[in-house]
Amino acid sequence: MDKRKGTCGMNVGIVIVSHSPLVAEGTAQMVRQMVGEEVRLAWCGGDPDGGLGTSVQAIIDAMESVWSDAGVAVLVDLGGAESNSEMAMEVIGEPRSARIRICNAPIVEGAVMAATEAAGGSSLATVVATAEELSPL
Amino acid sequence: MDKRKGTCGMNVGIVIVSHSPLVAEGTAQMVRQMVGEEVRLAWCGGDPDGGLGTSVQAIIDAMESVWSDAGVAVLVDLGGAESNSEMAMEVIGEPRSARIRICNAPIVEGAVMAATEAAGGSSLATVVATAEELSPL
Amino acid sequence: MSKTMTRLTSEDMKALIGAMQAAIAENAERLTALDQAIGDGDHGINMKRGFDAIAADADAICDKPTPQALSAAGMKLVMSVGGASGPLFGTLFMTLGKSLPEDFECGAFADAFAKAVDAVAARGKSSAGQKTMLDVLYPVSDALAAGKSVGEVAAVAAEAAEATVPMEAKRGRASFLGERSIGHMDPGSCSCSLLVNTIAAWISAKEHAA
Amino acid sequence: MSKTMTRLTSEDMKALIGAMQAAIAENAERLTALDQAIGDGDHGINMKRGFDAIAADADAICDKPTPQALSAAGMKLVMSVGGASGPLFGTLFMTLGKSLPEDFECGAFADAFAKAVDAVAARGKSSAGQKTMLDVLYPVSDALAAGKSVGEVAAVAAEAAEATVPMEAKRGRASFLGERSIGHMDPGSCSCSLLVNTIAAWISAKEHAA
Ligand SMILES: Nc1ncnc2c1ncn2[C@@H]1O[C@H](COP(=O)(O)OP(=O)(O)O)[C@@H](O)[C@H]1O
Ligand SMILES: Nc1ncnc2c1ncn2[C@@H]1O[C@H](COP(=O)(O)OP(=O)(O)O)[C@@H](O)[C@H]1O
Ligand SMILES: [Mg+2]
Ligand SMILES: [Mg+2]
Ligand SMILES: [Mg+2]
Ligand SMILES: [Mg+2]
Repeated sequence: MDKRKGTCGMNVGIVIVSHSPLVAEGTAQMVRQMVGEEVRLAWCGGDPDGGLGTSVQAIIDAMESVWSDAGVAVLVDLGGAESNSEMAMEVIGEPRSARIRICNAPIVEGAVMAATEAAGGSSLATVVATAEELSPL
Repeated sequence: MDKRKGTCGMNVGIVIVSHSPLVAEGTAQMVRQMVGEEVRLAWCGGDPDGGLGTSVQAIIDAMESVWSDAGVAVLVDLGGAESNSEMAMEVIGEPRSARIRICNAPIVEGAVMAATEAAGGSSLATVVATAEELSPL
Repeated sequence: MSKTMTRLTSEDMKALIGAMQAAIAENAERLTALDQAIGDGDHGINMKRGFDAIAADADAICDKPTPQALSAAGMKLVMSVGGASGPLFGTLFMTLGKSLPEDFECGAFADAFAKAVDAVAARGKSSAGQKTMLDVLYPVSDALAAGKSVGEVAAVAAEAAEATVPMEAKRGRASFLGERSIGHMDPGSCSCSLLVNTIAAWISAKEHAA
Repeated sequence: MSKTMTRLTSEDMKALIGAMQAAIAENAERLTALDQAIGDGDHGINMKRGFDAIAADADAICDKPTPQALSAAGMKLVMSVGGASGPLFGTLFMTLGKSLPEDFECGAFADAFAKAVDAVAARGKSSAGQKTMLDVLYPVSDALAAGKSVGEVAAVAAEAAEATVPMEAKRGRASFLGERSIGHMDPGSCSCSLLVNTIAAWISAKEHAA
C-alpha cells in the first residue's frame, strides 16, 4: 500500500491507453472529476514518435505507476491499443501481470465506470465487470 | 451538396460531443486518420465556460457546420452530452432535426466506426446502426 | 398562492429572478459538495452559471408576458448550464411557460406545473424513485394539485429532498455509484427544494405585504 | 535454404537486418498508401520505425546467438512500431527466436516458423482468410514445411499477398470497412511478402556466392 496517496493504494488502479494522447488525457480528467484522488490513475497515448498509436514502453510505465496488489484495470480504444497493452503485460510478467486486466469496454465510458467502481474499493473482477457492462455486444 | 469538399457533401456528417474538449479533438483526429476528408466532421467539448461539460450552442454550431441532406450522426459520451445534444436538435428544429440522430454508442469507438461507414456513402440509418453495434448492452 | 387570478408583473418576475439567483449563489458550494459525493462535483457551478445567465438578461426576459418570460428563462438555462441539469431545469421552465396562460389561478398553475414535470421526466427518460430532481418535483406537483398552501408546498419540497438521501440512484452520474449513492442527498433535488422554498418565501412575503 | 546445418554468423544477421531495413524504407510509402485505402495510413511509417530501431541496435543484437538475436529484434519491433503490426511481427520474430536451435537445418526452421505463425494468430486472435498478414504467413509456413526452394517460397509469399486483394477484412482496422475492404491488398500481407522476398534474395545471393 502506498501511504502517500491515502487509502487509494488499496483500490484497483486504472490505466487509460488511447491511440490519441488528447483522448487519453481528456478521459483521465473526466475520471478525476468523478473520483478525485481516490483512485490511482495513469494514461498514455501516441506511438513512440508521438503520432496516433500506442507505445508499449509508455503502457508499461503507466501500469507500473498505478501498481498495487489490488490490481490494475486497463481501458483501451482500438485494436493496436489492446494488443500493445497485452504485450506490456507480458513484459511486466508474472506474477504482476496476473493482476492486470484489459477491459472489453469503451475507453471513455468504461474508464469513468471502472474508476467509479474502483473508488468504492471493489475487487479487480468487479471493476472489470462494471466497465464491461458497457462493452460491445 | 457542398462543392468545396468534393463528394463528402453527399455523405452523412459526424458530430462528436464530449464533456472534454481534449477527448472530442483527439477523437476527431482518430476519425480523420481513418477517413481523411471524405466525411464532414465537427467536434465540441466543454461547458459554456470551458470546464468539463457540454454547451448546447457549441453542439448546434457543430451540427450546422456538417449539415447536409444526407443527415448527421452524433456521438456523445455521458448523460449530459446526450441530453444537451437532444436540446440542440430541438433548437435546430424540424425538418432538419429529423435527419440528426444521436448514436447509442461509445464516443471514440463509435465515431471511428460511424465515420468509416459514412465515408462509404451509407445512409444515416446504416451509419447509426454500425456505430450502435458497439453500443452498451 | 392566492386562489384569485394572478398576473406576474415585470417587477415581480425581476424580483423572483433575483431571489432565485441569490439563493443558488449562496448555496452553490453546498450543491457542488453534494455532487462531489455522488457525481462530478459541478452541480452548484452549473446552476450558478444558469441563474447568473438569466439574471444577466433579466430586463429583456421580464419585458415579456409571464409565459414567454418563463420560456425565455428556461432557454437561458438550456444554453448556459452545461450539465445534465440544464436541459431538465430548462424543460421545466419552458414547459411551464408553454402551458401557463397569461392570467392564471392556482389550479391552472398546478396543471401547468404537472405538465412541466412530465416533460422533465420525458427529457430525462426517468421516473419517480430514481433519486433525481423528479423526486422533489412530483411531490411538489401533487401538493400544488391538492391546493396546499405556499408554506405547505415549501415543506413538502424540503422533505422530499431529504427523502432522496436513502434512495439508490438509477439515473444520472450518481447511478454509476450503485449502492454507494445511498446516504447522500441528490444534488438536483436539493436545487429544486431550494428554488421552491425561495419562490414560496417570496410569495409569502408579498402576500404579507399586500 | 540448404539442407545442411546452418548457423547464421553475426555478419549474416547484420546483413539480413540491413536488407530488411532497406526494403521496408524503400517501400514505406507504398505500404502506407495501402493502409490509407483500408486503414489509418500508417503501416509504412510503423514498419519503418520498427526496422530502423532494429538497425540502430544491430551491433548489440547481432552479438547474440541467432535465436537470442531474433528475440531481441522482435522485442525491438514490439517496443517501437506503435501499431497493431508491432506485437504481431514482434511475436513472429520472438517466437522464432524461442523455437530455433542455434544450429538448424531446413526442417527445424520450418517447425520454428510454424510455431511462430501460430503465435501470431494467437496474439491477433485471428485465423487464415481474414485478410491479414496471416494470409501470407500460413502459405509461407506450408511452403517451408513442404521443403520448397527459397525461390519458390518467395513466389508463394508474393502470390499470397496478391490473394488478399479480393478478401474481405475480418480483423484489424480494415474490418471497419466491411465489403469496401475488398479490392485492396492488405498492408501487413504486403510487408510480409516484402520481408520474405528480401530474405530469400539474400539467401540466394549467398548461395550463389558460395
Ligand atoms: N436522467 C435524469 N433525469 C432526471 N434528473 C436527472 C437525470 N440526470 C441527472 N439528473 C439530475 O441532475 C442532477 C445533476 O446535475 P448536474 O450536476 O448539473 O449535471 P451533470 O450530472 O451533467 O454534472 C442530479 O442530481 C439529478 O437530480
Ligand atoms: N488481429 C490481427 N491479426 C493479424 N493481423 C492483424 C491484426 N490486426 C491487424 N493486423 C495486420 O496489421 C496490419 C496493420 O498494421 P498497422 O497499420 O501497422 O497497425 P494499425 O492497424 O494499428 O494502424 C494489417 O494490414 C494486418 O495485416
Ligand atoms: Mg454534476
Ligand atoms: Mg457535469
Ligand atoms: Mg495502420
Ligand atoms: Mg495505426
